[in-house]
Order: sequence, then structure tokens, then C-alpha cells
Amino acid sequence: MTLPDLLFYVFAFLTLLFGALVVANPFSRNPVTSAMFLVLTICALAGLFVLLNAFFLAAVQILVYAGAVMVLFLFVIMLLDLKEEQRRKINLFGIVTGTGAVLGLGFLLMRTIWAGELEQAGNPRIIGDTKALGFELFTKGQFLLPFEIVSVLLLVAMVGVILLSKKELK
Amino acid sequence: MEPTLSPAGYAALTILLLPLAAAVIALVCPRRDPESTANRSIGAIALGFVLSLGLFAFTGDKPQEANFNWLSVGDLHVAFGLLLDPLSKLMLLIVTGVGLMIHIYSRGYLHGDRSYSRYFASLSLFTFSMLGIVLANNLFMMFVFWELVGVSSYLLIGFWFEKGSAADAAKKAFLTNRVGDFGFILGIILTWAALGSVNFTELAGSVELGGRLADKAAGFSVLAEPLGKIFNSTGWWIIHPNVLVTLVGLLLFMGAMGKSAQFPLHVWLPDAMEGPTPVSALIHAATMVAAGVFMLCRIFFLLNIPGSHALEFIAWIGGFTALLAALMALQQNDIKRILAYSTLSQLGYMVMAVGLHAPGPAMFHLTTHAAFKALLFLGAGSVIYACHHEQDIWKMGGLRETMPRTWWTFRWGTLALCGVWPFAGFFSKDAILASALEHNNIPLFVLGVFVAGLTTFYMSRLVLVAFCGQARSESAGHAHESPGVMTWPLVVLAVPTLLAGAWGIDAYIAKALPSEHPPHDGGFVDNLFAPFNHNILAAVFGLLAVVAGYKLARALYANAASDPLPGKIGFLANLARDRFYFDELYGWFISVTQETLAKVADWMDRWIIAGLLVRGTHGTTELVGRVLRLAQTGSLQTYAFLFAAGVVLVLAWQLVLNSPAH
Amino acid sequence: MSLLSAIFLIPLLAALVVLCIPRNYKFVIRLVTLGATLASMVLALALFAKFNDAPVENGFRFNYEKEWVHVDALKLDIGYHVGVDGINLGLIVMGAIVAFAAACVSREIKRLEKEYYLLLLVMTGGILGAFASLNLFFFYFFHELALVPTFIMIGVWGHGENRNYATFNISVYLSLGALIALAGLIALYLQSGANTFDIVALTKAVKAKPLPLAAQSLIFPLLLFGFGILVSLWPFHTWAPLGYGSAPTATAMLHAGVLKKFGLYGLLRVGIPLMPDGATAWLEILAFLCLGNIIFCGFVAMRQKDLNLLIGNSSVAHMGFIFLGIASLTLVGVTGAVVVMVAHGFLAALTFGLSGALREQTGTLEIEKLGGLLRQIPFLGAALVMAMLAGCGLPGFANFVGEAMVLFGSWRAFPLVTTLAAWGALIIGAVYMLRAVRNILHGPAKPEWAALKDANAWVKTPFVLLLAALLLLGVWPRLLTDKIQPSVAGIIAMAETKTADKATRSGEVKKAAGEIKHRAVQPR
Amino acid sequence: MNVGLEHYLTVSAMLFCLGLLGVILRRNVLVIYMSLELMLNAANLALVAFSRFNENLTGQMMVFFIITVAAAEVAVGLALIVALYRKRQSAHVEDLTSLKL
Amino acid sequence: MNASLIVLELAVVLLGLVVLVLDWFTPAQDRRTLGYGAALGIGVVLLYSFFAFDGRDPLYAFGNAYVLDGLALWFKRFFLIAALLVLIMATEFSNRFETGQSEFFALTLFALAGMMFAASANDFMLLFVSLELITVTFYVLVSFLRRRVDSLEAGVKYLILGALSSGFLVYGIALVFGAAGTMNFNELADKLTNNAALSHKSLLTTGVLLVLVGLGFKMAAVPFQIWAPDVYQGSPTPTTAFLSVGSKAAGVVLLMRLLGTAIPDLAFTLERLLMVMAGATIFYGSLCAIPQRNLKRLLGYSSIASAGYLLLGFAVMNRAGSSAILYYLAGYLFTVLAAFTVIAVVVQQAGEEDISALAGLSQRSPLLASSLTLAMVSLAGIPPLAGFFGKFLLLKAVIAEGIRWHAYYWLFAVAVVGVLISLYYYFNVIRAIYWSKGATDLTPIAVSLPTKFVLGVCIVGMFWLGLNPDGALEMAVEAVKVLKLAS
Repeated sequence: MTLPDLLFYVFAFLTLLFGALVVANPFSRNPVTSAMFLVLTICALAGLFVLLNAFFLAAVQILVYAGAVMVLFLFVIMLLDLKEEQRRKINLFGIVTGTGAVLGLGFLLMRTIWAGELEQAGNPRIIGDTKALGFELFTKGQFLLPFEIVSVLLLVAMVGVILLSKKELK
Repeated sequence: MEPTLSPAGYAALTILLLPLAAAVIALVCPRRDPESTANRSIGAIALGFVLSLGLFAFTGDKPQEANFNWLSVGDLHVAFGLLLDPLSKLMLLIVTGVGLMIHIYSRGYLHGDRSYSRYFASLSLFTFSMLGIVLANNLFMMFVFWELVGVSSYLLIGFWFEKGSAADAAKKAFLTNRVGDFGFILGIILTWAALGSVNFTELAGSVELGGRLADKAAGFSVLAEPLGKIFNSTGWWIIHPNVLVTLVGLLLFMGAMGKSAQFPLHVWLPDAMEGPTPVSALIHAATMVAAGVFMLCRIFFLLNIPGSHALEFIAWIGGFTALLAALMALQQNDIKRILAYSTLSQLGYMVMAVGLHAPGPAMFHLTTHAAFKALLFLGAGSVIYACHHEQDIWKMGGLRETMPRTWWTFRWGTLALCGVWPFAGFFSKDAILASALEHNNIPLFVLGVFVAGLTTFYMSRLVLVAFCGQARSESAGHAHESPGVMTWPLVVLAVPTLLAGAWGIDAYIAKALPSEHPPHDGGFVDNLFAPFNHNILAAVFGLLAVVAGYKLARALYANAASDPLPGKIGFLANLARDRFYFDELYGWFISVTQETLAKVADWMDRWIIAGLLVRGTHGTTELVGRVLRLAQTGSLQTYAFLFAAGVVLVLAWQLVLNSPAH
Repeated sequence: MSLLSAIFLIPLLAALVVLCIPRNYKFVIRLVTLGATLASMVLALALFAKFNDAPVENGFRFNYEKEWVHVDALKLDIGYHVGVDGINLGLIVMGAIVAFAAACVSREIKRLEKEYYLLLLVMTGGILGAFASLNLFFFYFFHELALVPTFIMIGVWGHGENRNYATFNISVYLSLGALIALAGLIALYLQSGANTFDIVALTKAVKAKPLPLAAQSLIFPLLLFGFGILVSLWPFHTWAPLGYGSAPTATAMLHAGVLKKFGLYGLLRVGIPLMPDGATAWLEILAFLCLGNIIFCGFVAMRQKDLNLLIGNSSVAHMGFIFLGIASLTLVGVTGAVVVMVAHGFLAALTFGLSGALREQTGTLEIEKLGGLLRQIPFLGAALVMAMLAGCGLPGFANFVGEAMVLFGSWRAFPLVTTLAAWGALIIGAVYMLRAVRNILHGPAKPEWAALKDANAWVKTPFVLLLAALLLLGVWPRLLTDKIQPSVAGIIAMAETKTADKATRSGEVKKAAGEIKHRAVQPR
Repeated sequence: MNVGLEHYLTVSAMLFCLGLLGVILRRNVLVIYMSLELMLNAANLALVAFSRFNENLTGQMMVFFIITVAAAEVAVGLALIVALYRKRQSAHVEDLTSLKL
Repeated sequence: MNASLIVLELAVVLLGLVVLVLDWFTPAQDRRTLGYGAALGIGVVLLYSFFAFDGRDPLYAFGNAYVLDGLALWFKRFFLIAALLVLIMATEFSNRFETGQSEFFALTLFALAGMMFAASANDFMLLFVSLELITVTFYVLVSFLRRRVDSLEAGVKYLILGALSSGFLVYGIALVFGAAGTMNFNELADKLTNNAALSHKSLLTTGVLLVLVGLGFKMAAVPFQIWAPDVYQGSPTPTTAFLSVGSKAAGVVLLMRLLGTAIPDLAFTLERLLMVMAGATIFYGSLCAIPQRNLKRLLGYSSIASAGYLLLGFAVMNRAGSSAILYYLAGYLFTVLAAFTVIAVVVQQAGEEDISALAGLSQRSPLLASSLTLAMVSLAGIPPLAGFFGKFLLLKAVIAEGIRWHAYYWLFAVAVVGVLISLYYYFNVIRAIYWSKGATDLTPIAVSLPTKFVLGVCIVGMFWLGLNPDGALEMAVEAVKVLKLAS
């Protein structure tokens, strides 16, 4: 087993572990805990990204996701002063059926993934660094338009956030 | 085919349409002037009578036909057609003649009634319909007028519709007739299907030509094949041609059963007496009920096809009806009802005559009966009118003193009905009894003679109780003779009552209907004694029966204050009085069959079809909707779960279940 | 615009006019409606008068064609085409007369008059348009156009406690029928290979090349039951008495009288001539189902306590004769069926009109509560008696002619059924009709109805008109039959050209089935 | 066994399922929203993996957009949740059931 | 690169920005003019679209990611008309918004831009981004009445479920990309044609299905319909209207592109699935609507049923079906907007959304009453209105397929049952309008001129499409020409 493979297993394990802890933490049902584990998941994912030669995205992942988005989450949690989730009546039926559905989905996805029809190049020849991505983004028209649209989207988000959270005017 | 009408044809058409015109005018402008409505009706029928006389006198015996294409689709050709032959001419005379008298009489009888003009309109409508039956040259047209006669009878019986009993009687008459008509129309259809025509002349022609009807192959193709198609395509259902021709005869006879009130459809006629008395005289004695017999004579060639057994059946039905009705008449107390049962009984005679291959005598009896029975009914009406609408003979009595003209004419009518020589009834009844003998049908002969005795008995009872003795009620005591407009028709009708028997009517009829023995046509005096020459046995037995009946009645009822018979034969008398419980029996039968079926159908319609199936579907749909939307719990978790489950379903469906590649 | 188009476009245009009149001008609205229906009636009568002289083209007269939708890429070709032959002529004339009568009796409406008359006019236009159309699309289109106002009118201006249920019931039921029929019509369009909804073109195409047997045996039942539901074929009939019982008078008159005939007309015009092989097997079943109408519904009618329900059931029963006539597939029988269609139109309109007039005064149609009315309302009473007698098949009225022809025509094909049908016609019908007369009109007068008023001249008009039509056709049936017969003869001639004998038929069916299987697994 | 595309995809699929499980089972809207982010991240991982093994940078570009869009979405979403919290004083899905049936 | 092709979208975005900017300078009471101005602007863009492009040949831009062809143009005009009418409706409705009237207009415009981009999307990236633009905008629009808990609740539900569907969509895109190595529709189609093995890849199938999930969510098709009733009910009425027309149509056009352009050789394998989905959607929408009393929620269910009818056109997957979809959508636009316009006014007057709010409407405002009636009649698919011809075309397409495979007859039967059930609740609405025994408030409702304009346009549209379908149908047929479909 090569080092990258080992690292893969480590990061994969961490990703899934932290991911699981986001969803269901046996020790704490506090949203803050979830948020913190989400940050960790994202970081572990960034590790996987690096293994996949997506350096720029790994950085973005940490900067934008862990840095900005998750801070936003934490900020809101603090703002709302959310207490630890009270233990309400557990809906066993819901849990069983929900888990069933998810397992079903997982089974189907696995079935697809392991159907043995993947074509894969052995050696990585592409490097997803800033330069490469920047080149792609600004030279190929097919990315330009989405890029511009995303800017509108961000504007919409801005307007929306202001509208939704500004103080009510008389 | 555009008709070219002979003068006789025009005359016949005029006779037919005049009453219709009168009726239509009365209907369109009803309340304006009742008197003129009556005058128009009387004028129409009077003119009709004159024209009928002219036709009778001046046109030859050769049948004449006029056809207007009324309906012609595919192989169904129905003409509005008139047939003038001795038979129809005689009937024209009867209908218009008796009708005229009754119209005139009605002016007096219904004077002052608030629906005077409706009465005359209906009467004219009836006359039109009856004339239509008489003149029709095909079965379809006959059926049309047959039905119209039924409905005008319905209107006239129910003339006083505010009286519940009258309304019920009208309904009953119509419905009972309809049962007969049901058979009649099927018979017509069957005839048409077998012989390809409804025209009498054409039918007679094809029957004479060897009769496709009797033809084995035709018989199969007409009935067996389609029936076989329904029951079994291999055709095990086979109808023998004899059965087929008998069936045709019997179905057509059903029409006559209804109109002529033969057993078992006889129940409506006594109830029909709820109508005004002139109506009873015209419709339920002289004309409408005679239509059945007339029809049987008209289509005699269809009943008489070799292989058919219809006539035997008809004879027995007639004879049985004659007996049954006579027995019922014995214990009736209502003067009109006695006459009604007597009518039934006499119709039985006529039908029996037809059944005995003697349509001639049947028509003969029909003719004489029309005259004397109309006379009797009008006489009864006069009595009722005089006694302030009292109809119970036990509340009359002594009327011979106060109502001389009515008494004389009524007595003549009675004598004719009983068959006393030389009154008309004797000759026609004798002809029937003679045919029974000649056909070697001794049972029916005996039955005929016995019924003749019964007839004399109940008529004598009526006369003795109502006219003789003392007045038994105040109204009877104060009775006085009816006005001339009512009594003069009695007098006029009394003439044929006395003379029609020897007039030579039977000979005239014989020109249209083949008779088994040559008719007597030796002049009036010859005719008077002809029955004794022809078949003395029948004549003598007939007269003996009359004598016996009279003696018995006189012994019982001369000066009786109440009916002694129930005390003597109690049970049987009650049975006769209550009409052998036929009405009750029918009522029960209808309630267990028709009403039960109706209830079942209604229940099924309401609960199975509309309820279970329709409302059930509706309810189920709504229920499913209500259940389905329970998925919309409002909870995000449920939604997310359902969403995910949907995704799994879609993926599983496509990847696992529906994947041809794997 | 042709004369024929004018007959149904006038009401539709009048509907637009009514739309523009302010709702307070009730009198004007009513006047416009009466005028439009009168005009269309007069035109229809003119059409009738000119019928014999008009040139014939493909068996139809007064043809008028115009392209409407034509998209080659979709092989979609729908054209506007109207025309008459003997079969729809009577229906159009009858429809126009009934529409005028319906407009006359609409006086009873006292609420939302504008909407009511608007819908009435749309319904009239739709009905007449449906019968005039020779294009199946418009045939269906106009029918639906007439159907929806029916539902709304029953829902909004109807009577009785059951109105809501009745409205839903009739809406869903009739729409079901219409949609099933639509499926059949579309399938016909596709299977004929002619890619046309035009009846004339379809007929030609089918004559040149009959429809495949598999298609016939699929499409015919669709049409039969689709149309059958629209005509209240037993056991799909329960909407009818319920709906008519709750409907406002004019709606019941128009629907029971005219619109209901649409299904029968469709069956006759499309189903039987174009799919003779498909029809063969079903017609026998139809003959037995029609007994359900005649006998079963006749018995049900006997038990009704409400006059309108009684009339409604009797109307269902009468449909049985038409079905029987059609099922017989004989010239006499089918011609008779067409005559009954026309006659029953007048009759149903008359009876519902009269019962409406009665209800307007008494406020009830419960037979037990009424009684002895003939003395108070001699005209209405007499008209009701005549209607009832016409209903039980009395000669002199047009119904008799038609029913008798049906019985004559169907005897050879279905003797047993014919016998029972005759029983239903002569006896069962008479029983409930006469009972109704006995209990409503006859008998002692009741004090509570002493104040009833008889009809004045205005009220009389529609009834006189309808009665006159019934009597005229009853006395002089050739007015209709001579026109109907050639058209029916054409249809029967087509119906009798069956594709093949049994041997080749079964072979072809198998082949067709195989083809379908083969195609089903084949990806595009 | 060499780590290949399958392995990355497996991790991605499992992460996706974990996220979905969170969405279905958790009742705090914020946590649900975080689980959704997990799902997006799983998709990102798959895209990056495909990008690497298909030798095609398009996948990475897609991830770039996804991250941006997700950020915008999160902003709006959180604002919405805050607004709702102000009204309801709860971020619990069980309190969000006034619209139903 | 042919960037000028996006001039229409650009104009719309600019219009949105202008509205936002002008908002600063406009006093509160005059902000309605901004709405009318925006509507006017859209009208100009709409007109311009007829002069600038004919859509006869497909024009590509941005590395083939963006296509301007007949279909795109048809849908752009569709969205423009929808937005135009919605904007006027929203302006009339805007006194219900305490704040941010202009923002509402601007957001509507941005959503419109997203829809227009979606109409032209020719690769998955543009598909995703434009769809997200629509979705995120709608998060805000749905929860715009932030004083009302209902609106916020609807917003959160739409947010969570929308994000969930986005998750599936993205994952699907990832799998498709992984299987095919491209995001471009044309390239994908080429690869599928050239490489038979590719079409058997379950990876691709799974990806396509997950994309379908995302689009199905937009269309509110079963089993992804669950959000629709709640969100329809809670949203401000103009949003609901735009959601039910624009958002659904965006899903439709993208699904068309997906099946007709990206995976035409694979699409037939989805036949059964689409059939089942269509049937289930029709059933679900129709059945659940029966007991429904809330008007907007009722229309939510009705919109689900409509999605089912649209899916019929997808299930047959031929030119007849696709053009029928467009025709049906066009009719649906006018019909639904008429209905929501009336409902907006009525709800505003009555303050409640129960069906009983309609009581007495026939007396209060004949125009509103007849508009809503016509809308219901058209939705029920009854001549002579647009809905009839649309359903007719769809059903005809289904029956035509029945000749090939009898299962389509069953699908037709399901559709018929759905139509029947739908009659039940549409007539319920009509009945509520005209049979108003319980109506207490009979004061006339004043209908403003702009509302009259909207209703007028809708009614004319309904009648025009119903009575004179020839031209519109030709247009629809032209539009779907670009899709690789069986004829």
C-alpha cells in the first residue's frame, strides 16, 4: 500500500466518521457540535481533494466552506442561542423507515459504483491548481456564462438575506 | 302510390273524418259554446249515418280499397287504407246508427254537466277511432285505431275523473286493454314477418296461395332461426309450423280478448260502468267491445289456416266467458252492472261463434246485439236519470207505471236479449247454437243453451224487480218519464230490436264471410221461420231455455222485496255476487308479480346500481383521496423521507426491475 | 356562412351579445335569447323545407367546409365541416324547436338571469353544432360545449336537496362517457389510416380499406359504452333521473330531449357503419342491455314518488327502444330508432316543461301531495295527459310510429327481446304513466291547490309547439321517414359489408396480436 | 487493493447517504441544513474524483460553482431560518406543521 | 463565441438591477410604478425577441453551453409572458408587502433570467446554475411575507426540500459526468451514439435518474411532489403563480433538453418509468384535491395533476407528445395566471383562502367570477378553452402510442380517470362562486385596470388557444423540431 493509498484510507475514515458525528452524535445533540464536526468533515474532504490533485479546490474548500460558510452557521447558532436539542419522543417507525430508505439508496449507489464499468486513467496527469482552473474558467466560454450567472445568484442571495433579516420597518 | 278515390271512397273518408273534425274543433276552442259542440258532434255522426246508408244501399258488394302511403320503410309498407266491403259497410251502419241515437240521447242525459263539450269531443273522438277500425284495410292501421278506441274509452270512462272510482276504472280499462294489445301487436309483427304484408287483401291472397305461413320452411325461417340464435346457435329450438300458425292466431286473438273483454281479460268491463250511461251503451255494449269480434271476423282467414288450432281455443274461451259472465250477472244489483255482465256473456257467444268456424253468425249476433243492448243501456240510463242516479234495482220498482215508454222499449230489448221469437236476438243466437250443433260440439251447444236460460233468468229478475211490483224507494216513487230527447232514441232503437233478425242481415254478411251453410235469403216472412227449418233442435232448445229461465225467475222474484237467492244457495250466490273473486285474484297476482318486480328493480336501482356501484365508486375515490393526502403531514421530516423513498423507488425501478442491460 | 352554420352560430353569437348586456336589463337579455332561439328555429324549419331540393354531396346536403387546424408534422388535420342528411336533419330541427321552447319556459329563473341565459344559449349552440358537425372533432367539441353549461345550470339553478350530488354525479358520469367516446374517436382517427376526423373522408377511407379487425374490436366497445353512458344505457343510467330531477326545467328539456341523443347519433353515424365487424358481437349484448332500460327502468319508474324522477326514469326507458332499433340493424328498425330519437326529444321536452310549470306553481312534484289538478289547470293537465299517453306509445303521437317501427324491425333479429320490449312499451309504460295521471290530475280536488292558475297564452306557446310537432309527425311520419330512410340505408349497407368470414378473420386477429407484441418490445 | 475511482466514489456515496440520513432523521432545521451540506460535499468529492480519473477539469470547475452556489444558498437559507426563529422561537421541524393536508 | 445571443437575458438582468437602483430614488408610495415599469420592460424584451431572433437554426454560444434555438426561444417568450403577467399581478398585490416591493420585482426578474437561461441550457453546468438561480430566488420570493408564519414556513420547506433535490441533482450530474466525461448535451449525445456500451452503463442511468429527480422536483411530479401543496399555500399569491407556471416550465424545458438532446438514444429506456410517474402524478394530484378547501392548496394539487399530464407527453416521447406539452403549457399559463389573479384579489378582500371566500363572487364582481370560472373550465379540459385542446393533443398522442404498445391505453385510462376526478373539484369552485347561499358580504369588488388587463390577456389567450390552435400549434411543432424525437 502506497502512501497516497494509506492517506486515502485515513482521510476517508475521518470524513465518514466526522460526517456521521455531524448527523448523529451520541454524546451531544447540540447543533454547535454538529457544526464543528462539519468543519472537520470538510477539512478531511480537503485532504481527499489534495490526494486527487485538486489543490485549488482543497484550498477553496477550507477557505470558503470551513472558513466562511461554517462560520455563518456558527454565527446563526449563537445568534439564535440554540439550546441543546431537547430529547423529544423518538419516532422509532420514522427512524426505521428512514434508515431503510437510506440503506436502499446506498445499496443502489454501491451497486452502480461496483458494477465494474468505470473507466479510469491510471496516472494522474491533470493538476487542479489555481492556474489550471483559472485558465479553464477564463478561456473556455462554457464556464464563463455560469460564472456570470453565479454572480447574479450572489446578488440575489444578498438581496434576499437583507430582505429576510432586516428590521421590520413601520 | 297516390290513391285514386272512387266516390264511395270519398264518402268513406268523409264518414271517418267528420267526427275527427268535430273533436278537433271542440278541443281547439273548448269552452266557448258547449251546445254547438254537441250539435257539431251530432251533425257529424248524423251525416256519417246518412252517408253509410248511401254506401250500404248504392255500392256493390265488390270490395273497394283506397290506399294512401302512410309509412313506407324497407319492407314495411303501411297504408292509411280504407276497405269497403259488406262487413265494413254493415259495421259503419251499426256504429253511426247506434252512435247517432246515443249522441242524441246524451244531449238530454248530460244536460248541464260542466264538461259538456269535453264529453262530446271525446265521444266524437271515439266515433272516429271506431270508424277507423271498421274501415282499416290493414292490421297496422287497425291497431292504430284500436289503440285510439282504447284511449277514447279511457277518457270517457274517466269522464267524471274527480270520482276516484271512475278514474280507477278508466285506468283499469286502459291497462287491461293494453295487455290484449300487447298480444295483438306481436301477432301483427309475426304476421308481417311471416307473410311480408299487413294488408288484409294481400294477406288473404298469400294465405290462399298456399300460405307461406303454413309453409314449413317459412315457418322455420321466421321464428325458429332467430329464436335458435338466442338460445343456441345449433338451433335445437325448433318450432313446428302448426305451433307457429296457432301462435299467430292466438296472439291476434289476444287483441280481441282485451277489447271484447273475454276471459281472462274481462275484468275491466263491469268497472267501466263508472262512465256516463250513454257511454256504456255506445262503447261498452254496441261498438267498442264488438270491435274484437269484428276483428276476428276480419282476419278469420288467418285463424282458419290449416294446421292452426287457434279456433278451438277461441271457441272455448268464448263459451267459458259466456257462462262465467252469465253466472256473475245473476247476483248483481246494479242495473248497469247486470247489463254489463250480460254484454260480456253475449260477447262470449260471439267469440264462441267465431271459434266454431262461424264468423257469419257472430257478426249477425253482433249486429242485433248492438241494437238491443244499446236500447237496454239507454233504457237503464233513462231509469237511472228518472230515479236521480239511483242504480240499485232493489231501490226501484213499479216503474212500468210511471215510465211507460221506457218500460215498453226496455221490455222489447229484454225479449230480444233473451232470444224470444220473433225478436232479433232469437235469430242470431239460434244461428250460433246451430253452428255449435253442426260442428258437433255438443258441450258448447249445451253450454250455449244453459247460458240462454241463465240470460232469461237474470234479465227477468231485472225487469221484475225494477219495473214491476211497488216502488221500493222515494226516488223510485217520484220517478217520471224522461224527456223526449232521451226516449225517442229508445223508440227508434226498438225497431231494429224487433225486426233485425229477419231482415236478411245474415245473408248480407255472408257476402263478405264465407259461411259453412248457405244463408237464408227468402224474404222477410221466410226468414222469420227459417231457424226452425234449418235446425229445429237448436231453435227449440233455445226457446225451452228461455221458458225455463223465465219461470224460475218469476217464481223467485215476482213481488220479492229482497233477493231470496242468497238464502237458498248462499255460498254460490255470494260467489256470483263477488264475481268469483277475479278482481281480488288479479289484484293479488299483480301485487306479487308486477309490484314485487318493481320493488326489486327499484331496490336494485337505488342500492346496488346507484348506491353500491355509483356512490361506492364515488365514496371510494374520495376516501382514497383523503387517505393519500395524509402523506401531506406538514412535517419536513416526513417530506424528506418520502422524497428519499421516491428517489429509491425510481432508482430501484429503473436499475433493478426494468433494466434490460443487466 | 351557410344556412346550417347559422342555425347554431346565432345562439352562440347571441351568447356574446348577452355577455355585453348589463345584468339589470333582464328583459332585454330574455328578449335576445328568445329572439336567437326563435331565429334558429325558423332557420331550422327552413332547412327542413329546403332539404329535398338541396344538392347532395357525398350523401350530405348543405355542406360547408373550412380548414381549421392543419399541421403536417403531426399529421393533424381538423377541419370544420357541417352538413345534414336524413339522420341529423330531424335532430337539428327538433333541437331548435326544443331550444325555443326551453327559452320560453325559462321564465322561472329569478336569479343570475344573465349567466343563465348565456349558458342556455351556449348549450343550444353546442347541441345544434354537435348534430350539424360532420367532423368528429367538432362533433365532440360542440357536445362538450353543451355539456358543461348543463352541469353548471343544474348546480346553480337546480332544485332539490340532492342537487349537489346530482350535479357531481351527472358531471362525472357524462364526462366519463364523453372521454371514453373521445378515446374511441381518436383511435378511429389513428387507425383508419386516413388521418382525418372528417366523417365523409373517414367513410370513404373505410370503404376503400376496412379498419383492421383488432382495431374494430377495440374501438367499437369504446364508442358503444362511451356513447352508451351519454345516453343512459342500462346500467349506466342512474345519473339521468337524478340529474333531470334536480335540473332547472330548460336544462332538463334540452338535455333529456336533445343532447342525450348525441350518443345515439354518434353510434349510428360513426360506430356502426365504420366498424361493422366490431359491432356484430356487441349489438346482441346491446339488445339485451336495452331490456334493462325498457323493463328494469320501467319498473323503477313505477315506484317513483316524485314526478320528475318518474319522467326521468321513463326517459331512460325510452332510450331502450332506440338502442333496440339500432341493435337490430335493419332498415325498419334503425329508421324507427331515428324517429324515436326525434319524437322522444319533443316528448321529453314536453314532459319536463310541464312538470316544471307544475312545480313553479305548487312548489312540489311529490305525487302524493298533488291530486285532482285537472279541474284547476285544464290546459296543463290535458297537455300532461297527452304527454303521458304519448309516452306510453299511443298512436297519433310520433313516439308510436318510431317504437312500432323498432319493434317491427327488431323482431327478426331478436324475437325474445322484442317481445319483452313490447311488454315494456305497452304495459309497463302505461302502468306508471297512467298511475301518475290518476294520482296527479284525477281524483277529488284538494283544497290546497284551489288557487292554481292555468297557463296563459305565453305559457302555452312552447307546449302547443311541442305537442303540435309530436302530433304532426305522428300523423304524417313520412315527413321524417322518407328523409331518414336513404341515409339509414347507406349506413346499413356499410354495416353489412363485413370484412371477412370467420376463418380469415381469426387468422388476421392472430397476426395483428403478434404484430402488437412484436412492436411492444421493440425500442424506438 | 489499489485505491481507485471506486473507492472515492464509495466514500462519496456513503457521505451522501449520511447526509441524507441526517436530513431525514434530525429535527433541528440547522442540523438538517448541515446534513444537506454534507450531501453537496459528497457530490463534490465524486466530481473531483471523476475529474481526476477522467482527466477532465470540467468536474473541478463544477465543484467550484457548487461551492459558490452553496455559499449563496446557505446565506439565504440561514437568513430564512433566522426570520422563522424570530416568529416561532423554534428551529424545530415539528413546529413547522401549520401547512398540511 | 457568440455572446450577443444572451441579449434577452442580459436585458432582463439589467432591468432587475435598474429596478433595484431606482428603488433608492423612489418614494415608497410610488414604488408600484416600478412594477409597471418592469412589466413594460419585459414587454419590450418580449417584443424585441420577435424581431431579434427567429429561432430557425440553432445558434450556439459559450462553448456550446448555451443554445438559442426554436425551443429555447419559445420557452423564453413563455417565461417573459408569464413574468409580465405575474409582475402586474404582484404590483397589484404589493401593498401586502410591508417592505421591499421593488425587491420583489427585481427578484422576479432575476428568477425570470434564470428561467431564460435554463431554456437555453445545453450543458449540465448551465442547467445547474440556472436552476439554482431560480431556486434560490424562489426561496426568497416564497418567504416574502415574512410577517406571516405561513410564508416563512413555506419558505423553509421549500428551502430544505429544494436543497435536497439540488443535492440529488448535483450528485446525478456528477455521475453523468463520470460516466460520459462531458457535461455538454450535444457531446453526450454524440458519445452515446458512437459508444453503445455507454448507454448500458448503470452509472449513466443512475446519473440521469438523479437529474430527473431534480427536474421532477421542479415540475412537482410524483414522487417528488410532496412540497408543492404546502409551498403553494404558504407563498404570496404572485409567487405561487410564478412558481406554478415558470418554475414548472423550467423543469419541463430542461427535461425536454435532457431527454431530447442529451440522451435521445437512452430516453426510450425511461418510457415505463415516465408512464408510471405520469399516471401516479395524475392520480395523486387529482385524488388529493378532492377534499381540499383551501384555494391555493387546491391549485397546488391541481398543479401536480397538470405535471402528470405534461409527463404524458414525455412518456410518449415523440414529436406529437412534445408539441402537445408546449401547447398544454401555453394554455396552462393563461389559465393558471387567470385563476391566481382572481384568487389574489379575492383573498385580499376576504382575508381567507378558504373556498367559501368565493361565495357571492358572482354578484360582487362578474368579471372575477367569470374569469375564475373560465379558468376552472379550461383546467378541467373542456372546450372551447385552451385546456381542452392541450389535453386533447396529449391524449391523442397517448392513444397513438397505444397502437404500438397497449400499456398506453391503460395510461390513457388513468388520465381519463384523473380528468374525471378533476371535474369534481373544479366544479366545486364554480359552484362556490355561483351558488352563494351563505354569502353575507355582497359589496362589489373594484377591479383595477391592470388586473383587468391581466385577466383580459388570460381570457383572450384561453379562447385563442382553444378556438384557433392552428398557429400556436405550428409554433410548438417548430419549437420541438430541435429535439431528436420520433415523429
